[in-house]
Order: sequence, then C-alpha cells, then structure tokens
Amino acid sequence: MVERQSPLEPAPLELELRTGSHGDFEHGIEVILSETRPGSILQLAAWPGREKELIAGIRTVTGLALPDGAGAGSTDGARSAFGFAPGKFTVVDEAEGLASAFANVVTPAIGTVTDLSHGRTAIRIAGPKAEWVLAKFFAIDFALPAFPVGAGRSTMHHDVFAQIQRTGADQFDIYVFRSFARSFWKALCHAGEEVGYEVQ
Amino acid sequence: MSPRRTDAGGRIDRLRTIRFTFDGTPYTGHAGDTLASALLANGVTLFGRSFKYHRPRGVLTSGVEEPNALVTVLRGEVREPNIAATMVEIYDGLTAVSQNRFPSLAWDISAANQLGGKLLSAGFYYKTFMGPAIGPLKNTRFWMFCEHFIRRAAGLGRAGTAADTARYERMNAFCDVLVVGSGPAGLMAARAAADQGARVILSELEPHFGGSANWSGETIDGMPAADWAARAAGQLEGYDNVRLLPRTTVWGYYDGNTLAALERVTDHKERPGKGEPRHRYWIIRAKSVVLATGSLERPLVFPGNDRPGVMLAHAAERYANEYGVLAGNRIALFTNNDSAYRSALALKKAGAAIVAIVDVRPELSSEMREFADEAEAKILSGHAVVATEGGKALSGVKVQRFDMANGALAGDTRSIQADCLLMSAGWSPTIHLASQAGAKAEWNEALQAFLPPKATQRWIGAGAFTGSFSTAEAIAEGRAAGLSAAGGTGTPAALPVVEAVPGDPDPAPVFEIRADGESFVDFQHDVTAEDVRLAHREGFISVEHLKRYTTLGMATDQGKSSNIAGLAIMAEALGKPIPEVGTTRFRPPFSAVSIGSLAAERFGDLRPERLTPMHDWHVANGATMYSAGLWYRPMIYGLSGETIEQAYVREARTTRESAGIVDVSTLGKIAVQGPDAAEFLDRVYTNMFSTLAVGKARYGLMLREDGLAFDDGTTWRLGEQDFLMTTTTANAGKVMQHLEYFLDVIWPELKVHVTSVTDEWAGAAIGGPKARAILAACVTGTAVDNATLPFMGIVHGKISGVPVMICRLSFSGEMAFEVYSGAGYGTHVWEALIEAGKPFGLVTYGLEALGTMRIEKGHVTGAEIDGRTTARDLHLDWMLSKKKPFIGSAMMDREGLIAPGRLELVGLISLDNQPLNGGGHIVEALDEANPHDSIGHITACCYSPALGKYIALALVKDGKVRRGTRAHISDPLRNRFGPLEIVSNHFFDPDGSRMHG
Amino acid sequence: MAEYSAFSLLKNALTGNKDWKPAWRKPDPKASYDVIIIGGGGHGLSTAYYLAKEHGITNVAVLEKGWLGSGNVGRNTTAVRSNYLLPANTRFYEHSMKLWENLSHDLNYNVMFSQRGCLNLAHTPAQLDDFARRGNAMRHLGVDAELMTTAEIARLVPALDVSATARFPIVGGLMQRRAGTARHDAVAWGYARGADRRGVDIIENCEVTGFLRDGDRITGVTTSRGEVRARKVAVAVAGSTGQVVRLAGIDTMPIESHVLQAFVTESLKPFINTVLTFGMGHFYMSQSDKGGLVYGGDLDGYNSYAQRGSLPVVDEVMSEMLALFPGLARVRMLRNWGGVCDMSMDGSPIIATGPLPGMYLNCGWCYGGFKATPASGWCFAWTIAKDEPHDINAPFTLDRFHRGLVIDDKGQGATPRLH
Amino acid sequence: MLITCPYCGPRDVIEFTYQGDGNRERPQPASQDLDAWNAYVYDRLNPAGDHNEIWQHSGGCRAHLRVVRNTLTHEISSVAFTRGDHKVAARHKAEGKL
Repeated sequence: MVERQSPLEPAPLELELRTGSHGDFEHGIEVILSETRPGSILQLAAWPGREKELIAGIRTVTGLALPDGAGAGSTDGARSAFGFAPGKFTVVDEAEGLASAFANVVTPAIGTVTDLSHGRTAIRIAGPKAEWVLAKFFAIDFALPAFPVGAGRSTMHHDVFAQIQRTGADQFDIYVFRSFARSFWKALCHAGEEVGYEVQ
Repeated sequence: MSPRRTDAGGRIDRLRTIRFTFDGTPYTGHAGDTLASALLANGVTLFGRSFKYHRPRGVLTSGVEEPNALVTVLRGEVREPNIAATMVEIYDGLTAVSQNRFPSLAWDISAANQLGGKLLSAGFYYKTFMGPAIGPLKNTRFWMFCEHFIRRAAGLGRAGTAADTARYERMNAFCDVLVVGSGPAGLMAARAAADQGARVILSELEPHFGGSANWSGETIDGMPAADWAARAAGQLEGYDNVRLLPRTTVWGYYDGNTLAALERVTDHKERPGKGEPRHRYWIIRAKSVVLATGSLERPLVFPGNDRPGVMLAHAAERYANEYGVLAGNRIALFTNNDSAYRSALALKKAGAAIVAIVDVRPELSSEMREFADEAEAKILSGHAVVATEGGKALSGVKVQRFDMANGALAGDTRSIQADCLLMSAGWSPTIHLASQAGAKAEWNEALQAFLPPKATQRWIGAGAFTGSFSTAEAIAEGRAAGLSAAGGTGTPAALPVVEAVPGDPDPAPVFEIRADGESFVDFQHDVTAEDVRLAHREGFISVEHLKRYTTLGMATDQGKSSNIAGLAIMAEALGKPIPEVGTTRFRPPFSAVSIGSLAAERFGDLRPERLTPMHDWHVANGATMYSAGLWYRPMIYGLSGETIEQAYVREARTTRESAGIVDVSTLGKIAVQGPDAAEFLDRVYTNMFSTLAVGKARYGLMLREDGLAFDDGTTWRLGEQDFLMTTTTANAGKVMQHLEYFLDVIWPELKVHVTSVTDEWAGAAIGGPKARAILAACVTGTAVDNATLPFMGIVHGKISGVPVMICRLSFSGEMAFEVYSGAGYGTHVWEALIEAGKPFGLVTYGLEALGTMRIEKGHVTGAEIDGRTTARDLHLDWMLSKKKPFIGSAMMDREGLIAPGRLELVGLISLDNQPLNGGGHIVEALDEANPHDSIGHITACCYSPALGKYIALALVKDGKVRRGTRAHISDPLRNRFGPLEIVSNHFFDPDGSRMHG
Repeated sequence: MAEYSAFSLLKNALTGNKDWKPAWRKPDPKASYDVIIIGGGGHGLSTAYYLAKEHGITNVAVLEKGWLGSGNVGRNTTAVRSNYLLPANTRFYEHSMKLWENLSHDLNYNVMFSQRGCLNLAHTPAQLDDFARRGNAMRHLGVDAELMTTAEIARLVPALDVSATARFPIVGGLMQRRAGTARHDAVAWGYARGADRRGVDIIENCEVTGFLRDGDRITGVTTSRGEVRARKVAVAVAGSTGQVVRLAGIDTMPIESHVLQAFVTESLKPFINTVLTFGMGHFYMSQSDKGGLVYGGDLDGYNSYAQRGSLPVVDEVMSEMLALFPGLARVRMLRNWGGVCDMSMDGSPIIATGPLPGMYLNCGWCYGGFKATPASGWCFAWTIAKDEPHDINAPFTLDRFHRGLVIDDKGQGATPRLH
Repeated sequence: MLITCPYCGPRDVIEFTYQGDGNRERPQPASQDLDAWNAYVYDRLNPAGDHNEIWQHSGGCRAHLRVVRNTLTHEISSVAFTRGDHKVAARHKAEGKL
C-alpha cells in the first residue's frame, strides 16, 4: 500500500520544526509536539431527531460511548470521537477504512458520513504548558473544569479553523485543514520556544 | 555619592549599581530605580522640551501620567520613542535620549517659538498660512510650503525604520475576578475573592504590588504599609487560583467584560530569555472586575508652573520614600488641600528642608498646623504662588496674598528661595476604564472631582477609584468588592488595622491663580489658561470643542493631569458649574499601547500560507509561485532564460499540441449530501441538477439574491444523494457560507449537509490531444475511452496503486480530464501522471498558461464575474432555467439589469501585434493627449499561441452588437494606445470539437 | 466679522488676543425659515454654506442635536481623494476635489488641505491590472492618476517593507497626486463660520423630535427647543438617518449603521508624506501635521450606534500596519475611537429630493463622507434650491436599488459590511 | 464582544460572521412580487436599540444564530439557533416544500 504523505513532509522545514528539542529547553521541556497521523478521520452528521441513533452507531463501530451534551466526547487511545456541532461528530481511528465500517450503520435515513482522512491533519500537544501555549492561539477556556478530558471544541485562529479534543489532563489533539497544517505547525513551534518544546 | 540620593530608605538595592546613559552622558543608579528617579538622584533637572514652544521641562510626576519627561529608548538600531522616564526601569546598558530638541536639550533653536507666544495662540494656524488666492502660490501651494516646516517643528520622538527583532505574543485568559490595581484596595479584593475559591487575576501597571502603600508612610497591622503590601502580595503568590501580573497595564474595557492588558515582560531586562516575548497582550474575559485603579494628583495652574523643579507633591514623596531620592534640598509646597502636608513631612524626614507651605485656604486644621510645625515649615495660608524664578532649574518662587472667594491677589509679592516647588490641587479618581465601559462620570462638588459612572458592565469599584481616599476605607471597600465579585458568601479574613495620617480629602475649589505670565494647563501641548479663555471667546465652549481647538488633553498623557483644570477655567469663563461644561468620555487605551503587542503573533506573519499537496514538487521543479489569496500556485515552470511570456506560450502551445498538466487542488470543493441534495442544487444553481445522472458532472452558474452573477463551477453526482460541488478558488469560502445560510435560515426543512472537502482531494487537470492516451497508459481498473468516459463522465480507477476519481471536463478547451485522489497521495499520483506523460511530451503548466487557454476559449472567471455583471452580460443566459425558480431568478430582470448600455463580454484582437494590457480601456476614437469616453475595459489578456495574436477579454458597453467593429485600446497609465477588433469571446474552437474529441 | 489673516493675527497678538469674536453666533431658533437643515455636521454645514453662497438662500437654520461637528466630520481619518472606479462616483468626488483645492480661500479658514497624494499598494500583477483599470477610468474622466513602480514607491515611502520576501510583496501602486488630507474639525468650523457670516442660523443642542406635516408634505420640525417651520426640510445626519426619517413615518431605508474605528499614534517626527493603503487587507494611513500617524481599517461589521469598537478589528489593523512598516512595532497607539457610518446597499451615497414632499435626503456615505463634504453640500444645496438634482448627483437616487441601477464600486451587492 | 453560542458557549465575536437583519422575510421562491423581493434584499429597519439579527458561528460549529442585540449598548438579550426557529419553521410548514 502506498504511504500517505504528511503536509509536514517532505521536510524542507527549518530545523526547529523537526524532531528534537528546541527553544528554551535548557530550562526544561514543557510541551511535546507530534503529528498523530490517524488512518481515518470521519465527519458523521445526523438529521434533526436522529442524533441518538447516530451516537449509538458510533458506539457500535468504535465502542466509544459519548456522554450527553454539546462537545461531549471520549477516547480510548486508538479511537476518539467528539461532537463539534449540533448533530455532528468527528470520529477518528488509528486504522484506515473506518468509513466503510460506518457505511451500513449510518444509513441515509439517520445522516451522512464524510471522509476527511486526507483533508485534516492531526497535531498533538502535550505537557504541563500545553494549555499556556494553546491559549496564545485560541480564545477558549482550556482549564480542565471548563474543558474536560474527552470533550471537543470547534474554534479558529485567524484563518485557521481547528477542532480540538482534550485527550488527557495535559494533552490536546488539534485537527486543522491539511493545507494550513504547515503554517500552523510553524506557529505552534514558535509559540512553544518560550517554554521549551520537543518535537517527536 | 550622587547629590540628591538619601543615605537610607526606599526599596532600591543600594548594593547593586546600574550603568546607563542619557543623551550620551554616562550615569549610575541602583536596581529598582526608574530612569526618572536615577536622573533626579544625579541632580538632573532638565528632561525634555515641550511640544509647541520647546520650553525646558523637568519631571512632573512619578508615574504613567507623566507629560514632560518623555525620552526615546534605543536598543541598537531599534528606537522606542515617547516613553515616560517615570516608567522606564533602568538596566545595565540602558541608552536613552531626549526628544524634540536641536541641536541639544540644553540649547534648542526652536525655543525661539516662545517669543511668538501670543502669536501662536490656540488655533492660530486656522487663521493664516492660506496664501494668495491667485498667482503661482494659489490653491494649496502656499499652505503646503508652510506645512513642510510646521511638520518638522512638530512631533516628538522619531520612529525607527529598522524592523523590530523583539517578539510579541497574545494570551487569551479567562477568570472569575479580574482585579485592576494592587494598592491596599486591590490587594484586599484579590485576597477576598481568592479565599472564595474564585479564579483571580491581579494586575499592577508598576513593577511592584502595593500602590500607595509603597510610599504612604502609613502603618498597617503594626508594620510599615510597604511591608504589609509585600507580605499580602507574597501570600497571594501561594494561591494556585491566583495569577499575579506585575508591569501589566489594563488599557481597554470592551464589550462582554472583555479587557485588554499589556504586560511589559522584558523591557526592564538587558536581554530577553530564549523565545521570551517583549510584550504580552492579554485579552482577559472576566466574569466580574474589581476596579481599584486609585487616583491621580492634579497640578495647580499659575505663572511659571512648568519650570523644571516644579513637581506634584506626592511624586516627590514617592521619590523620597520609594527611591531614596530628594526632588530638592530646599522645598516649597503650594496646595489647595491637606494631602500635601503629609508629603512635606515625608520629605523633611528624608532630609530636605521645607521652606514654606503655601496654602490657598485661609483656615487650616490644627492637625495640618502640627504637620507643618513638625516639618519646620513656614505656613503661608491664604497665599498663592504667582511666579517661579530660575532658568532650566528652579531657584525660587514669588508668593502673594490670595482671596479664595474671588481669586483676587493683594499685597506685596515676596520671594522664597527654593530649588523645588511641590504642588497639589487635590486628586482625581482614575475612572478611565469605567468610562470606557459605558456611562458618563458624575461630578462630586466636595471632592472637586468626577467619580465613576454607574456600572454598565459587571464591575465593582474600590478605594480611591470611588473617591474614598483614606487607606482604611480602601481596605474595607476592597474586601467587600472582592467578596461580592466572587459571589462569595463565606466569611472573609479580618480587616487589617490602619494607622492612617489624618487629613480632610476635600480640596478648596481653586485650580488657577490668575497673575501675569504664562500658566500652563496642558504641559506637553503648551496649552495655557489664556488659550482656554481664547477658545471661550471664539465660541469653542463645549468641552469637545475646547479639546479640539486648543489640543488640551490630546497629548501622550491624554489629559490625565490637565483635564479638570481646563474644565474649571472654562466653567469660570462661562459662569457655569463644571459639570455643565461636561467631561469627555475616555477612549481606549488608558495609556499608549505598543503596536507590536496588538499585532502579537501576527507580526511578521500576517496570514498563514495555504499549500496544495504538490506544493513542494512545484517548488523543486522550477515553478515560479504566485500568491492567490492565501494559496500559492505555480505561475509558470520557466526554463532558464525564458521570459514569463515565453514560458506560458510554450506551456500552452505544448498542451494544445500534445498534453499539459496543471495543479487544480485549490478549487473549492464542497460535499453536498442528503435526500434533498438535488432539490437544493436546483434552487441554488440557475440550471437543473436534479436531472443529472449519477456518474455525470455538469457546469453550473449561481446568482446572488439581487440577480447578479455570483460563481460558477462543475458539480459531480457521485451518488443519488451525494454531490461534489466545485467552486472558483477565490469564492470557495463565500459559496460555502451562501449554501449554509440558505440551509440554516431559509430552508431548514431541507435534509442536506454541506461540508468543505477542498483539502481532502488533490486535483490534477490533464488536457490536450494526448491526454487520453496518457491516462490509458497509467490508469488501472477502468477504461478511459469515449464510451466509458464520455464528456462530463466520471469513472473510478487506480493510478500506481492509488484510488482515483476521474472526470472528463475541460477548462482549456482540449480533450481534458480532472484526476482527483486523496490529498495524501497527491504528489504520488502527480508524479505517476508525469512519468506516464513523458513519452507523449506532457508539459506541466501554471496559472499563466491556464489563463491563456481559458481566454482563447472565452471562459469567464472572477475578472468577469466581478459582482456587477449579469448572466446576460456574460452570454450565459442559456443557463437560466425557465422551468424553476432559483436564487436570483426573481430579481435578475429588473430594469437596470436589462437596460441597454450595459458592459458585455467580448473578445479583442490587437491589430498592431502589440500586447493588450489588463486594465486598459477601450475607446472608439483615440485621444492620447486627453483620453475620454471610455466604452469599456480589458479584464484579461495574453498572447495566444493558437491564434498567433495578442488577444484579450473585455467588458464593453453594448459589446454584443459591437462584434466585428474596430476600436482602440486607450491605456494612458502605461502609454499604450492602438487599434483592435472587437470579436466574440469564443476565439478558439467555438464548436468545442477538440474537447468532445 | 474680521477676516482671518497673518495681519489680523499679529494685530490681535499685540492686544493680547482679547478682541477675537466667536467663530459663529449662538442664536435661538426662529419660528420659521426657508430651509431647515437637520444635522450640524460637515455635510449639513456645507449645504447651508452653499445654499447661501450659490443660491442666495440665507434664511436657513442648521439644527444640531449636540455640539457642532460632533459626528463623523471630527472622527474620520481625514483622507481626501477622487480615485473611484465607476464614473458616477469619480465625477462626484472629483467635483469635491476641485472645491477642496480652493476651500481655505473660499472660507477664509485654513482647512489645511495638503495634497500629498494617495497611494494604493498592489501586491499581485492581477491587482495592479485592477488598479490600472481604475486609474484609466479616472484618466478618461480628466482625473489625475498614475502607476508607480516598487522602486518609486520605496523612494517615496522609505519606511515601507518593499522586500520580495514579504508575505504580500509590493509590485506597484496607483497614485493620485492631487489627493491628500485636511484638518477635519477645521472643515466643520470653517463652513460654520462661512455660513454664519452669510446669515445662516446655526443652532446647537437642538434635537429634532418630530416632523410637522400637512398631509404628506413636511412643513417643519418639532425640536427640544420648540417648533420650527420651513417649506423645505433637509436631512443630513449620516449614521442617524434611519432614526430621523423614522420620525417622519419611514420605517426602512437601504442603509445600515455600522461602527468604523480610527486610530492615532503618539506624535512623531515626519515619517510618511502621503496617504497609503494596503492591498491585501483593509488598512490606510497618513500622518497629521501634529505628527500622529492616523490610520484605520475595516468596519466592525455589525449594526451599531455605539461609538465604540471591538478588539478583533484593532488587532487586524495593527497587524496590517506592521506588515507594511515593521519599524513601527515599538511606536504606540495613543487613541482609538469609533464613528457611526451610514452604509448604503451599494457603497455609494444618496443625495435626492424626497422621499416625502418638502423633504430632502443626504445619506449613505459609507466611508466616503469626509472627502465628499464640499461636493455633498454643493449638490445638496442645488437639489434643495432647484427641487431637482444636478447632473453630478442625478445618479445618487433613493430608488436606484429597487430599479437595479446600483453604483457598486466594490461589486459586493447588498452586504453593507463589505463595502 | 462575546456571543453565547447555544452549542459552543460564550465565544469572542471574532469567531462569528454577521449575516444582517433577521427581520427580513424572503418571499416564496416562485413569488413575482418584485416590491417584496426588493424590500427583502435592500430595505433595513436599522433600529437604535434591540436588533433581531442573524450571525453564523463560522469559526466554531458554523450554525446560524438568531441574536437580539442592542445596537446602542451591544448588550445581547437572546441567542438561539435559526433552525427550530418557530417563526421560520411555521412559515415553511405553511409554504410546503416549494
């Protein structure tokens, strides 16, 4: 099978955007940046009134039980799902081919499946200063009580639209449009210099 | 030891000596000094020159409101002009220079302006410099000649042109309670709120928390107030629900309790840490705000009140108590209120001689008399200062009997020797943020000050900000404010005990002493009391007119020290009470904000770059990239030595002769899915889509509601309920919002989902006589012959192991195909196609060749669909379905849209074999000297390899009926004039035989 | 009243400036006038001035709710230009430009019109062609315009980042040399003084609370200072248009009121000597004679009558400023304020008779109000005096929207925030 | 300015796109009443006070919101999805599909 190319590769990228420790790391590394490269990124959208069936479908296929409420989500490490808009969910799997798995579960009567596996790039930021660095970009409250583990948010930084899921107490997965990924990655690294960052 | 430094006291670190320069002269100071305190300690009295008269000026204040002591701070080539010396913390190597003087601060030529004082009265420039009404200097010429010199005399510091290498960052913060100001009130508020478990941010514009506690000399909880404040701040540091922001000025109060603040992170450091920003721009969204911003002392207005050595009373007190610096050795005070007496005592204790306290009030309280005695100061009650003596430094003052009731002066003037005069006209609460937040301030007669307006947003005031000037009140109000801001019910910590200095907060209502000589109201702008009276004489009596006519309060300090005195003088002239003259609404920012901080992370990176999956391949293979909106696209793939025209002509010609391939990944792509998708498309497109068969594509046109053309593109039916819509690159976002609006607002009953999939697909358009053969050579899993893949047909297959979707459609007019694959496979498929194309002479082409071929075909793009053209203007009326209504159908036939004389799309052929310029106009008769009567303009042009001519598309008045006629290009801007023929926009292969193959 | 001149200035200086008289009287409203103009801003005052000067109609009252010139005439970024794309606009603004060029003499008041030029920067060849189209359109109407190369631009504005590596490199620009800036307040005061000297009553702190009617016909107004009658009532209230015509029972207009922010830095020594606009966003800047850089950007983009802006626009404007002038990062923004713009549905103004008999309408100025001040008053005065528009303002009717005769310089359609 | 999106919670105005006057009634698609169409496209109430307007949370969930906001103070008194907007829903029921 042909290897998918990441927008962060091939790397004509400057050194400080590549694997290694950068910025003020002598005083400790406080965030770790990586690209998670999931095999599947799907958008599932339910027709009004059919949301519960869709959520059930997500459970059937991924085993993830989504709590009630806007932006609610969950993750088991390999698979993640979260709501990002009324009746709409992002579902992610390490493996490819998740779309076909949903084909017979999310019927046209329930809603639609849109495959975005190539169109979105997944960037992970982890570490004690992850909230601090993200707060430089996004005007949303990253404090744990306001943004619990598993939950998702749709937001933007200037022209870059982003979906963010909190996948740990100090870990966030950010989904950005592929065409913006390189610019956003550069900005993220730049913002991380102050606290010392490592690219994995 | 420097002349003015006390032996002990203050919070400066006397063990650490700091070296810096001012105007090239090396000085030393101590850690904790500001530039102002350090220079004062070195006996410097002359800090700057005023704006208009270039008068010598010293330092008036000790804080953010400083109007006089402005300097430029240099960091290598990078200049930071107009910084108050009172706000600059010194560091080793600090280089500061004075401003607005030539050749030097001490000897400034423009000081000659003072001689013309009366001539240069307020608004004088409106009355002259108009010049003669006739002759060579008529109209604006004479004024512009004078303006040249006026501009050079005006202005303060000089801005740099060297790019600033510092970095700036933005920080989004959320909290329950934002406390602005860390005086006793602020500290108590933060503590009370934090104890309730609220998320608290405490901001302080100075380097140290504590505000007035740092210099009041009072005792709180049995310890010096400064120590109490330090302890309180230290305790707050221990809370993990509290964020302390020193050196942070909250400068803006915006809607929704959003506040803007500037943190000066490294201005006080020799050099920043790695990645450390110079300024951090905090955008704080607070559930509630406690405003504990304190108050500002006001100067008195009297002749010579601007001489270096004249200072605000509390400023001198601060310099003594906080920095261990004496503003003078022989100090006189001039006041209308009690607070100056405390200052006198403090300075006496610090080692200065207090030669006199001049008080406009006839009667003084016994406490004040005791203070004076303790300070060994002679009291001159019922007196006023009527003049100051000395040159660039004060040598003495003249005083005279003064009757508060009528402002009359009487008796002989007597001179008092002094090297420093301290003045106090009472205090004004710092209500700027509350005023920004919305309401009008209220005048308080007793305090002779404007008090905060009623809250229109969620804020609570505390301390001097509310007019409660005593520390005991401040502490009580602070705790209460913090408690209620946190919505707390728990019991707060006990109130500290304050041993306050006695004193009546109410000043006498005296702001100006009218005597001979210039009395300054706005120091920086040289606005005198006479200027205010002149404004009154000329009818500029509303406070806004006063401000604008005299420029009172428009200087860098924004009137912090001049506002009230100006109002008082105008009120007296009008015989009205001050509130009837009114106060101006304060606008953001509270104090000036670096532009770098506001641009923050976007400084140097205004917009993100948007790249296609094949971007790196293009760059590596010699493409010249072209910035199209946020995208980058190949313009040409030039060979060495080729001009742009040679390159695109080669690319276009080769494409028509064999084949060419172009990256079309930037086209907007929108998935339109759901049972009502076809119905929805019928409503948004002018033509039918419900009749489109699965596996087929169709060209579609959209109109705006007003009936004008909006966007075009092909839409592919991938399934019964599954469409892939393509839009122009430029309009992708607009079309998406257009669709979402109609689905969400107008037709919520339609079951349709729209999703942007632009980034999901890499797109390559391959066209030309050999295109099909090339695909046949590399596509597996499907045939690509005419039967399997007819015009506008879609097939699915694989290229080099990667699934692809191929649609046969043509923009170039050739037999052409668009090959879509997952973006992650984009480069892989692109390279496979190029490999397969080698034997067939496949060429990569860019935007220029793409444009050339579309012009030859007469296809329209954004240059023709420019928001002013209709489908008819573009000869697309064949696409307007009569079978159904669609967006724009009801309005597209309004009289103005079908009237004769509209600009219509035509083709142009150059008749002199010279290029036709984009943006050139069309005329029937040439008049190079004096061009007129344009009948239209060129929207796109090129050299057409297919026709061997320079051609263009144009929008021309009644263009359709002009086909076959001759006209001229008239392009005076580029001096291009010449004959051309107006033809149909379909230059090449009008019957489409090539693409239908 | 005394002429202003260097001589009168000197004479008064010698007598301690004690003899200066008010620039305009402060009369009480009379019971009736020939013409009432609602709105003591730039347009209302210039209308009164030209009614008196050009048409001999001096029995005129200008009614101002607050203090004279309290609206946009004192809140704009002072640019004056006539570099429009569509002929109707170019003709109108060029007429204004010609009046500007002699305005200080005409008014005997120095409005400091400084013809330092207006330069629109282009960042792609395609954009330069668009500017060429506009410049050529101007030239074909006898208006000055020229293209500048990047090198010429670098010489004119040395502080500008003209490097090819800039995110949006500068490839050239469109220059109108006769464009420039004027002292905004002085324009209001100069027209006020000029109208007053010709007998016009300028009445401040006089809010119009309703219209007097005789059937459909407007016969006067009720105000906070009593009833005032007139055969002709002209409305020139910019952002408040909707509110004022509503008093006459007209509920909807092709206008939205939006906030436009403006900014000024601390005073600097001469830094830039032209009016400059950025092509890849919305940013324009000039420098006042006092030395402050005066600049602005886009509308906040929502209906508002509050003269206060929002932060996102502030950040956007500053970012664009630094994209052009990286040296300004350490210069500081001193003051920021908002004005309420009457945004029309096609970005062009309305100067017409009606919509009711006896009523005359002047509105829809969008961004263009300040530079239009002389021509707006001139054309409006003509329209009021003759009960029909002059050729120059004939296209700016109220009914052009419904008839599909819009004058849409930006091609954005009925989306005011985009004009 | 903050707008409280019913789905995403309070968000900065920078995340939203203004879609204008929410009082405008779009005529039925097949309607030939030109005055009604013109009023819908060009005429505005433009009140000084509470304004019924449409915003899209384009930088978030992308839903369209019906917002009542005071144009004098910018105070927002109500926010709701336009979908499930009873007025609109009722009208569309009445209209049927087309």
